[in-house]
Amino acid sequence: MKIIDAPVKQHIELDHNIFLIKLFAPEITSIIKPGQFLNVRVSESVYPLLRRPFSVCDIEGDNLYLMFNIMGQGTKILANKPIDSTIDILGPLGNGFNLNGDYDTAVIVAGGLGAAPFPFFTRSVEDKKEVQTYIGGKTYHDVIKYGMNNINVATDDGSEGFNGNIVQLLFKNLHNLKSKKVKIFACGPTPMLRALKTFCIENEFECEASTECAMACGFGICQGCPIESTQNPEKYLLVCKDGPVFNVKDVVI
Amino acid sequence: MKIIDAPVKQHIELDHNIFLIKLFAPEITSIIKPGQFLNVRVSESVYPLLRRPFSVCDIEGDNLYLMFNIMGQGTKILANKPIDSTIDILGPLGNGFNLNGDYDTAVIVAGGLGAAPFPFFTRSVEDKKEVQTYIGGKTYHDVIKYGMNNINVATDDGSEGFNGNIVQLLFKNLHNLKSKKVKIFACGPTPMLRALKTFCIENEFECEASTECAMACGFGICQGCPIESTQNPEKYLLVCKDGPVFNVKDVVI
Amino acid sequence: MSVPDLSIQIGTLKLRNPIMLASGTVGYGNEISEFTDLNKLGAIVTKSLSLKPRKGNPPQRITETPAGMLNAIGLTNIGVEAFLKEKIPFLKKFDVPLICNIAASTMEEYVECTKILTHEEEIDAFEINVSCPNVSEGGLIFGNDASAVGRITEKVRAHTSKPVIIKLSPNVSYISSFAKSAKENGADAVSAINTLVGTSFNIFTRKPKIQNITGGLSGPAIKPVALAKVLEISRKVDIPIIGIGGIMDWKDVIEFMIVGSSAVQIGTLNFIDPSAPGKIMAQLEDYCSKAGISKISSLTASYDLK
Amino acid sequence: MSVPDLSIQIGTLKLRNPIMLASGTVGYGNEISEFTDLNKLGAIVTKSLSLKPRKGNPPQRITETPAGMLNAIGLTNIGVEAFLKEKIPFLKKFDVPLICNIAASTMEEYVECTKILTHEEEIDAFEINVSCPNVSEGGLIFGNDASAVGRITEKVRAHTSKPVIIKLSPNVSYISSFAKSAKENGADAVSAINTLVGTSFNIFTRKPKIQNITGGLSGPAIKPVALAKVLEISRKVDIPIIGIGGIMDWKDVIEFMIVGSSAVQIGTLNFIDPSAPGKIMAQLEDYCSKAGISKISSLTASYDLK
Ligand SMILES: Cc1cc2nc3c(=O)[nH]c(=O)nc-3n(C[C@H](O)[C@H](O)[C@H](O)COP(=O)(O)OP(=O)(O)OC[C@H]3O[C@@H](n4cnc5c(N)ncnc54)[C@H](O)[C@@H]3O)c2cc1C
Ligand SMILES: Cc1cc2nc3c(=O)[nH]c(=O)nc-3n(C[C@H](O)[C@H](O)[C@H](O)COP(=O)(O)OP(=O)(O)OC[C@H]3O[C@@H](n4cnc5c(N)ncnc54)[C@H](O)[C@@H]3O)c2cc1C
Ligand SMILES: Cc1cc2nc3c(=O)[nH]c(=O)nc-3n(C[C@H](O)[C@H](O)[C@H](O)COP(=O)(O)O)c2cc1C
Ligand SMILES: Cc1cc2nc3c(=O)[nH]c(=O)nc-3n(C[C@H](O)[C@H](O)[C@H](O)COP(=O)(O)O)c2cc1C
Ligand code: FES
Ligand code: FES
Repeated sequence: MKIIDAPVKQHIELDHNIFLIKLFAPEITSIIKPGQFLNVRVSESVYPLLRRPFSVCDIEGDNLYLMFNIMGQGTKILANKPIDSTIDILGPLGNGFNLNGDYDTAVIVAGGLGAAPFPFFTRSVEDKKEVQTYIGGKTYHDVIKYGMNNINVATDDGSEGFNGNIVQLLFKNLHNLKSKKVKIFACGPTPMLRALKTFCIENEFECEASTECAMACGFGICQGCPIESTQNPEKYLLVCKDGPVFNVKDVVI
Repeated sequence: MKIIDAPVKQHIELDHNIFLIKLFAPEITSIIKPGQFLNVRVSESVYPLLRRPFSVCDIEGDNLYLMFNIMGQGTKILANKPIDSTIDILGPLGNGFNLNGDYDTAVIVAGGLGAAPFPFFTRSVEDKKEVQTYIGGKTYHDVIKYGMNNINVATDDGSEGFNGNIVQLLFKNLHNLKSKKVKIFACGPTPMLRALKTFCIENEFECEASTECAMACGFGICQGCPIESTQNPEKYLLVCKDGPVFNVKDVVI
Repeated sequence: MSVPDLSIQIGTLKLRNPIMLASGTVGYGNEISEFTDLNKLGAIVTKSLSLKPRKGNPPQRITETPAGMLNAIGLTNIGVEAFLKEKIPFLKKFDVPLICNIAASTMEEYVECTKILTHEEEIDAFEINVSCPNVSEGGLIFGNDASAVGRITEKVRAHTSKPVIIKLSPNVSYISSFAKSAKENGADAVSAINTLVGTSFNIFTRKPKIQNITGGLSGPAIKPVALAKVLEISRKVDIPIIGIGGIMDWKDVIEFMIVGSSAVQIGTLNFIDPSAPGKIMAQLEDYCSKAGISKISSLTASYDLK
Repeated sequence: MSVPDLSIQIGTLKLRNPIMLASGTVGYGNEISEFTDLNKLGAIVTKSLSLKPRKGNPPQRITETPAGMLNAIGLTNIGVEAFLKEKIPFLKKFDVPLICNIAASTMEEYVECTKILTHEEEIDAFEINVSCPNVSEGGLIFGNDASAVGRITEKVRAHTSKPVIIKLSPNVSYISSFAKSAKENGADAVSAINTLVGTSFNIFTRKPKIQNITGGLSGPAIKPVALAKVLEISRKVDIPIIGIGGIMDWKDVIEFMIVGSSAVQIGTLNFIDPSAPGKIMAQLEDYCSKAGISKISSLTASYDLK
């Protein structure tokens, strides 16, 4: 965990109001793992007051990328940071995905902006492993393919790819999936993760999911980000510290 | 009184961290008088929350200039507004200087940033009238001469011009002043205005001074900016509405 | 999409919409009428009036704080007589409910003011300020004592047939007991909240930034507190509530209605954007149309606490 | 220019400087030690401890507000026994005064916790939380009743010889009467303030943003209120005060000291910049040198109200 002032190198606007911001941050790129995140201080003033958590979307040498859309004041400021100005970032935070293990095919399941961590993830999977990517959205607007390969799309309105949700598409491809040794890596809205958890348990797939929660500190001191544990109902886990990536079996989604 | 979004046209940095910002505001330039001010919303967010009052420093066609130094968050934001972005300004506010009247020499007395309204003022004095300018500061750093003519300088440390305060310099030149029909127009720190008031009363000079006060609204609805009246001790005057320019005889400075 | 009904009924007081301008933040309406069409407003509340004119506190009266401001105006006002003579003629030109806010130092003064003002037909209702934090003899002493609030309500009630609204102080442990006391003594509604007591010092001079030492905190900083106070009253006492505190946009208005407000008042925002009340009314109408809310009053206390 | 003396004495508690880390905002010190050298701090206050572990409230527990945040953690903690076993060994590594904050639902629980913890020599003082707004059976019930605060103080006092600090609720009419009650019953100091009760609703779902419905408001938004509460205590009661609420920089620390604080606690700021406490200590030292303040304790209650 470090706090650094990272210079803004570039802004990239993808389709459908998705933004990438490129930051020079060698102290972070040298140690960060896919699925970990940063807590970003978008303003030096008291407004917005709290940092904003963002997954590291990709790294490229000493630079890292964050991917976001404009939700509120914080992301608006982020999108408008002048080139060469610096942004105070705190990280790397959380545990990240466990890329090791006994599988031959990494199946990415991303819903909407849940795509954010997967460019870095895709880049990090060992060459000898296959990557299959499932991307879901309400409509084709919400389908973000940046930095990913081997893509299957599902949209709720059928405007692109499979007509239905992403877990239904996985189910449709179940035979194919069962034919490999797959491990599923997911990030997206809670209802998607909930459906995916059921699917994985029923079909005995290993699955790690990156969860979300309102956060203040991002590193375990505020207790603001509890998630119910299946192992120990007496005690919450913390999304920021024990997660954000959990084996879906370990948490109540 | 109008509220308009005025595009930023130019930033000019004068010596010693004095800034000018040029705004396109024909609705204001067409009606504003020297000594009037604007209440400027430096941020669309809640921080800083209140508008900031600034005298109109000068006008040039459809554009106006504000002069300021960086005091706090508000002026910092102002100095960094991107060209072509707009700033929400409310004005013209207050009464301004009364340039009419029976005098042949307008004597400007400005202390520090009290210089702000006088470029516009100087430009507005009828041609047949003379303008003499007295500028005071702690050191030569604080002496702002922008847009003014016929200048006498006094500094407390003698680093430029007369060694002493500006009212002492006026006193030194009393003979010269008495030889004309002068009206004094002043703006500056309260201690200066207080000394000046005494000087003017003793020597029977007409004197209008622009006063300062913490303000919220700037146009009479908050009652935040009282100044003691000499005429009616039962009731305060309002700096924003009854002033900021007062005949020094009418107010307790 | 039909035009949504924005009207609000509080006792016998009928408002065109839930947007009122808060006491002390628009004087007597003159200046703000250049920016917001008073005829479109729900109501306008006057600066607090007292029996005699009050000069108010010496400067400095205001200072900014993070997302808020402190004020200690000290109830500067022209007094009820001058109000009737000098201000009512201007206000008569508008077709907007006029609520007279009364502040007093004694029980008798409240009654006296009410008696004088109640005859003026232009005045539609009274808001009784029992909660000004900035005058030593003034309201806050009453405002911190629920039985005193009850007695004031009872006395004022006895001297007017117009709606009586009690404006409550947030600087208490349980605001709902004050609302209860107001209700039991005949109030038609309560407004909540007045400002929170706060202060700010200049660290170099070690003097308070405002001359009165403490002042009243208003603006967005206090919105969460105001919402909690409104919710507390709404859950415990069956009386119409006028929600106040830190409203900056139409979303804040909706939020105040959801937690229990029948109407709202806009205060500090008037200083920042005096045209905001007009904009907010239009945005509320627009939102209600789009969200299919046919009567805005259905939002009042529509909270879902599950 | 000689090095200024930043040390502070509160009862028998000697602090290197006035900067403490506030309860609930640094857990038990582990994580923040990566950013701020604990050995340099005035003191560290633990998350509130209760007799038994507490799971705390379900999510969502926090939300941002203008210049502030609401939290309803619900006093999540590992309980006194686990604290002694699991957390003390880490804290022993540091040479920093350790203040144990205790929260309880009953008078007996306060006493029980004190009895268990007082034997641990690593613990230098107790801060008694009688003011948590986020647990139904918890502190706030006591915190709103001055005589209950007195009784708790008396009981805790009787079971420990270590300094006892009572942490007061701001959600009351007159905080000074609570400070007085604490003093009369043997407290060595009071801390002020805990969070203000607030809420925030999602206008589309009409549900509270935090599951507990209301939460505690902290951060710069509350600073003016906190300063006024400290000033009130300082003017009315002769007891050391630890000032808390919205501190963001060294200037805020000085301001809190001027209005009456002997020391201060940094809370929400730790979430935003966990390295800030260290920076602030250096800046305080620098300021004192430059301003010729040889003993920082001379700032306490140095207000000039003229
Ligand atoms: C571990 C983690 C990783 C994240 N990674 C990314 C990422 O890579 N890219 C990205 O775009 N976003 C990511 N998010 C979400 C991101 O933090 C929020 O979108 C961001 O804080 C919004 O800030 P804002 O100031 O623009 O909006 P705000 O003004 O804070 O909020 C605007 C609206 O968005 C809602 N909102 C705010 N935060 C969240 C949230 N965490 N989840 C759902 N709704 C929220 C608010 O309730 C509000 O309605 C991540 C969140 C977490 C916890
Ligand atoms: C009628 C009027 C006309 C003005 N014209 C000009 C002008 O032309 N140019 C200019 O630079 N300034 C002018 N001022 C002062 C200007 O409004 C303040 O400098 C500005 O508000 C500072 O804003 P800030 O956010 O940068 O500083 P803040 O963060 O608000 O304040 C920084 C520091 O400056 C002090 N301060 C703030 N406002 C004032 C004030 N009004 N007087 C003295 N100290 C203050 C604060 O106490 C604080 O210590 C005028 C003020 C008035 C009332
Ligand atoms: C400058 C100022 C003056 C005020 N004067 C009065 C007053 O005279 N009477 C009154 O009842 N409330 C007065 N108030 C309180 C407001 O009516 C309102 O209750 C409070 O400001 C909270 O709302 P806001 O956050 O929208 O400003 C005043 C507030 C401000 C800021
Ligand atoms: C997330 C959070 C958790 C807190 N938990 C506790 C607690 O367990 N016990 C306690 O006495 N105070 C607790 N507090 C209150 C703080 O110690 C402090 O009194 C308050 O936040 C005001 O200070 P600040 O504005 O600097 O944050 C908590 C505050 C926050 C923000
Ligand atoms: S965000 Fe603070 S503990 Fe997780
Ligand atoms: S600044 Fe509001 S009345 Fe003058």
